[in-house]
Amino acid sequence: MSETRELPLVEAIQEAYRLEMERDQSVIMVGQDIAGGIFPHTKGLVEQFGTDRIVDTPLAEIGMYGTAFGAAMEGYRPIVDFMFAGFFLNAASPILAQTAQFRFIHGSQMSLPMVITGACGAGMRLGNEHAMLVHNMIAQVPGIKVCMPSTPYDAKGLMLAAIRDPNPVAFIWHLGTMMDRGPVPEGDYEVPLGVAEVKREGSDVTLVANGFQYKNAVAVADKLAGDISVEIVDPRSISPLDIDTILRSLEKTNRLVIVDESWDSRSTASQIAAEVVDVGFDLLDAPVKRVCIPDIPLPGGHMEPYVAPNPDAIEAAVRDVCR
Amino acid sequence: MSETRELPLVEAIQEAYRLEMERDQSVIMVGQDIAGGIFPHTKGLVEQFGTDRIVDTPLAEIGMYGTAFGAAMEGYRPIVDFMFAGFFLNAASPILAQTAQFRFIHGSQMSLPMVITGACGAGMRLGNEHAMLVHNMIAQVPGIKVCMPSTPYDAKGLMLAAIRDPNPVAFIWHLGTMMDRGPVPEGDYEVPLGVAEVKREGSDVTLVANGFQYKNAVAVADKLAGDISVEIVDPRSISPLDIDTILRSLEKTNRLVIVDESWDSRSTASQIAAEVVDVGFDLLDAPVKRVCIPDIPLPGGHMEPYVAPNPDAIEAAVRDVCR
Amino acid sequence: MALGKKQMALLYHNLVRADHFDKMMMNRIMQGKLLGFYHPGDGAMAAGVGASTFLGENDILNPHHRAHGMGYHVGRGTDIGRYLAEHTGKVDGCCGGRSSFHWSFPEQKVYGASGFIGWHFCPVVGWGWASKQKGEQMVLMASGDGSYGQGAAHEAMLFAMNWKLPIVFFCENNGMAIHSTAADMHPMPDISSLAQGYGMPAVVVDGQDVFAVAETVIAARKHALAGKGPTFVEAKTLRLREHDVGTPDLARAEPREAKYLEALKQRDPVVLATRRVLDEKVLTQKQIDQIYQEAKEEVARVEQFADDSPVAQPSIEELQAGVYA
Amino acid sequence: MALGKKQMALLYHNLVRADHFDKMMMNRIMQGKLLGFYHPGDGAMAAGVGASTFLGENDILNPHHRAHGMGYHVGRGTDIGRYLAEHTGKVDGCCGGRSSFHWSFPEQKVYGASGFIGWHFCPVVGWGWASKQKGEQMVLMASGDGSYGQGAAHEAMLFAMNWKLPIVFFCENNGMAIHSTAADMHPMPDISSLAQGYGMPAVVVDGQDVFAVAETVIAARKHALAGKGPTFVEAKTLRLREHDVGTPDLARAEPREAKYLEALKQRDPVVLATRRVLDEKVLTQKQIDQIYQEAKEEVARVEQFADDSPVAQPSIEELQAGVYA
Ligand SMILES: Cc1ncc(C[n+]2csc(CCOP(=O)(O)OP(=O)(O)O)c2C)c(N)n1
Ligand SMILES: Cc1ncc(C[n+]2csc(CCOP(=O)(O)OP(=O)(O)O)c2C)c(N)n1
Ligand SMILES: [Mg+2]
Ligand SMILES: [Mg+2]
Repeated sequence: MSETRELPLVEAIQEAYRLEMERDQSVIMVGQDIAGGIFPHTKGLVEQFGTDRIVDTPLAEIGMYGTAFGAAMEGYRPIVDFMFAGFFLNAASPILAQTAQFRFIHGSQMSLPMVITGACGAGMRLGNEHAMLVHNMIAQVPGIKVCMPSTPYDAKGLMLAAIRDPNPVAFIWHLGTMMDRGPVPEGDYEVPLGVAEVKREGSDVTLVANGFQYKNAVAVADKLAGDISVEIVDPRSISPLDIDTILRSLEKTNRLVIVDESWDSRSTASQIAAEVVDVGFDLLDAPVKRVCIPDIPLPGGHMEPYVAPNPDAIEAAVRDVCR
Repeated sequence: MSETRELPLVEAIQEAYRLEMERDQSVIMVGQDIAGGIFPHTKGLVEQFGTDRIVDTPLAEIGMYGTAFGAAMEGYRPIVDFMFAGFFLNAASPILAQTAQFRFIHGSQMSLPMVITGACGAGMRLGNEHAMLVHNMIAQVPGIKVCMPSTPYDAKGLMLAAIRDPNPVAFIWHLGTMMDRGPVPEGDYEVPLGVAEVKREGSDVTLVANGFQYKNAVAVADKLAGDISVEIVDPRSISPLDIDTILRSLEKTNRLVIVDESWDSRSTASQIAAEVVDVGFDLLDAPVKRVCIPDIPLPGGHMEPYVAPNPDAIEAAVRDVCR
Repeated sequence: MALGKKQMALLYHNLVRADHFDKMMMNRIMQGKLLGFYHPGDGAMAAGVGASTFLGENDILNPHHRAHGMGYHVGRGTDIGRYLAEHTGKVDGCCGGRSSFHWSFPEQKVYGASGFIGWHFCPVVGWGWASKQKGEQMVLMASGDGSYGQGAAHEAMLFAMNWKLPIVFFCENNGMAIHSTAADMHPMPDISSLAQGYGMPAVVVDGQDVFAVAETVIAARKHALAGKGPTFVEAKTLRLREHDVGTPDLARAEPREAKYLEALKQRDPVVLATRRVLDEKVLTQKQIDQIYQEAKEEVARVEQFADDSPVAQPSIEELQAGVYA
Repeated sequence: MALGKKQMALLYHNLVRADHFDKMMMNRIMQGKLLGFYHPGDGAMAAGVGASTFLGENDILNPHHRAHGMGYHVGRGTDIGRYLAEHTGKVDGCCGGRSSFHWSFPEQKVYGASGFIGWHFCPVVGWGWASKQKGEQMVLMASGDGSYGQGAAHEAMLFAMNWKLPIVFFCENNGMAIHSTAADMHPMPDISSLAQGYGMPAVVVDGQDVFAVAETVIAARKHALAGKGPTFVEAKTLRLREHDVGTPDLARAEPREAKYLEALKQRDPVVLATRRVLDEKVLTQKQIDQIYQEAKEEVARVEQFADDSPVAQPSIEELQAGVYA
């Protein structure tokens, strides 16, 4: 790890690709129109690595995913890019049924080192299918790790960790963070999977948030500073989930609000709340609040700003538990 | 509603099909090998209703589902049977992305009256894919209702309600309940969707359980009777979830254990716990315990009895919160 | 069967209208007056018009996403004002302003849209099944060449041929899918070769010729209504511009050649159709001028309607009430 | 290219062994000495043996689910004792007793199984892609006629032909899928007609003739290794018994006709092969008797191994440790 510059998150992801593809010849990328590039994370890669390693496929998510899935069994380390993460649903069966169980059900003989990636998130007014937050759909199933970066630093470090992990890892990134700039060291470093980070210390309430919502959490913490002292925990990975870091924070604050840009129902927010009311029951001085997308398909039009979690909703929840 | 006899659950389901197909010519069934019958719920239907209404399809879940999905737009009320419920994953995209959002995203003009059904559950030693519990995968997504019966009575009544509901309803049934016998009235009746039932009154602890696990809950309640008084709430529907009935029970017991034959992660058990620790925080005198499948692919072999929720695990959790 | 002059005039009229609507949409997205994205149909508006203008009222129509279905909307007569209102997030939008870009005209059997390419290969089976049961209706399902990569396309074609469903698989083959070229996506020169696997009749037609497309679809529709099953109609067309406005116009990772694009422009379907209606004396120049004038006015009315409609921002409670019937 | 006598003898030997293993599995499921289900291969064991016996060590092999792949396991030489131990939930099972019925011999490039029919159409693309990159290896992917209903089959064939991947799509067409007949599932007499849609070479071979199957696959493999791309090999076979032991043997909702089944029995591949090896003096009756004797002993050894292995009931913690590498 050497120099640190400011980079947009999407370039931090690309830097991880380049670093690891240079270092490890078995790393390949598979996707649709990744050579030309849909989002800038793949721009220019084909010039450096050629079409044997930057593999464009026909418009067919099962075949596309299969290129990666089968190659992983043959010793490659594929990164498979679904463009918009919601399109993973076209390959839900091989991902959620086959990939997730593959190692375990076959006696833990094989490992499948793969990264499954795609962009999503409210804010571009494209409607439910393009915005669709899929992290919790994948995290429901054991056998695939899931992470979502909040900062360019984490994006590069998590991506490096994801590519090197011997397991399938879903790396989901939020379109609303794509152009966020932040410090990114030039060299090699990993942000470990399965480890949350206290991104801001505080004493009155623990606020859990990641991805685009991390920015909203910071805005709310800034606004409330002086009044309410907010500790922000970024889970970074949501599966496996680092509940211990959250519990440690709760020991200090005894109050918990979880922001999860996802339908509320069976979300990471609900999972955290459930685990806390089991193993952390005595730590709680107030109800645990979840700030999520209400259980409606995410509308496009002009409705995202108030349907998706937003600073007002987060502030209200924080004030509520700190009454 | 007239005579009540004892019927196995699978015949209660079939009775609902027959009743409603006789009453409403727009009801059709679509599936693979349903004319010959894989499970007895479809046996003999083709003789009565013919191949225009009992529609066998090639081995292709998207086309099969599409037969129902498209027909629903054209005024039919299809029941689409996935045989083993996990096979729904082959049509996850049209179900979870398209069907779930269809009404809402198109301005609530249309309704899609469909029943999506399939069998699942631990106990047959077929391994992860055949046993796969999919109710929480579907319930994560708003726009499709989800129910799972525990008794033959509920099976018939919920199925009748599901067929008549103007929305897509997933009716998931557990193979371990298939041959359970119980009283089933002969005539027409509905068990309303979205309404839980207190199936056994008690005062010390609320035990939530459905499907096959309802039987385990009863066994534990029986065993503990005299020592601990267990109130059993059967959610019947898990989406929409009737949290009010659970909260009302908690007002009495102040203790909660939730059994959900599903991976723990982002389960209905977690969702109930999360909702309770938000809106029912003051009702809780003890940690909320979840009894689920640990987050491992469900193994076949000889491992189901101790990996899936079982009376010992339930009893331990109940005793734990009642200490 | 050759088209009559009235039919040709109607096709021409619809083509000019569709072309105007496409240009309106392009202008608006560039001016920031449209939500989401726009996939221009410029130079390729004939196929949709030809395919949809002579469908029956009961036929189910699934427009292609390119040009956001403008050719098909015009052919079917759906309310483009309400579609534009939708595309601008207004209360008069055909989806209540919730969708950004979907159409939904169920009373006219245009059942909705999706951002998942190839989504329609699933319900088309049921549309076809129901149509066969009811009789006297069929399905025109349009999509692009890229969409035939999807496995669901296979299931749809298999079921359609197995059950002899009244479906026309209408493919606008423009030889591109975003940056992918025909050669990247399909091993055979014609995408309709796929039909051979099922013994399904296939026809290749010049998609730049609105009249030829209409004739082909009329014949395929007749075949379908006669109980003879599906037809694959491949309309060879082109893509003049980038995939969607603002995305670079690449073939794989290289910009598409200016010379090549220039050649494509020579096949403009409006120019071709104008020549033909004048040559065959279907319309006079004066009538054509009139058609252009009316199209311009229609576009202005449609824009006015959408722009006058208030922004749709219903409450969360109102939205929740819309999830279940 | 005609097979040599040694090759024919090996095929015959493998066929007899595979047939014995199939009968052993059938007996065991009826005796309650097998977990889950068993899909008998009785009368249809030649195709798998013929397809797999002459593959190279580096070739990737995906066995068909019928007969739980016994013909392929024998051809590849995977450890059937460990597979039976798996099928009985024992610690020596090839999946640690976790799967009930999956195989997994990754060191022999038999990468695992699934209860989802057609699951392999997804990874086969990557198996083929990797094989092409590496050279000198190919993929033999077996499955049934029913599995070709899956959309994923289309994506696999499309990618394979587009990229000229070294894959043999080997289809055991027994004309049935549970209770569905060929006519219910496919509009054409040959399932390999599907290959035409991609311009993929297709061969139909008598699946009851172990020698013919082997010759066909050897040729298709050579074609693949020469960089010429995939081949669809359709082995016409039959299903003598019910889909899986215990399920009624129906065609749609009617029992299959006894007379029809009786006729099928005349095509028993072991009988056919025996006649041929005797006629062509590949083996003597004495050698054949010897092969039968050895097969019986091998089955006994395999059963002994599996039965001696302890039941696998690892703790939850041990299982949890097996989810992630
Ligand atoms: C399931 C899915 N995969 C990928 C995309 C991204 N995408 C949008 S349009 C498109 C190309 C479509 O090509 P084609 O069907 O030929 O239509 P055209 O745009 O050329 O008219 C792609 C790949 C998508 N929207 N949905
Ligand atoms: C995705 C999926 N759908 C349905 C089934 C149920 N099923 C098991 S075997 C089978 C028939 C398979 O037919 P085919 O591929 O022809 O092989 P065969 O059994 O005839 O050898 C079916 C429908 C399944 N296991 N997986
Ligand atoms: Mg195209
Ligand atoms: Mg078969």
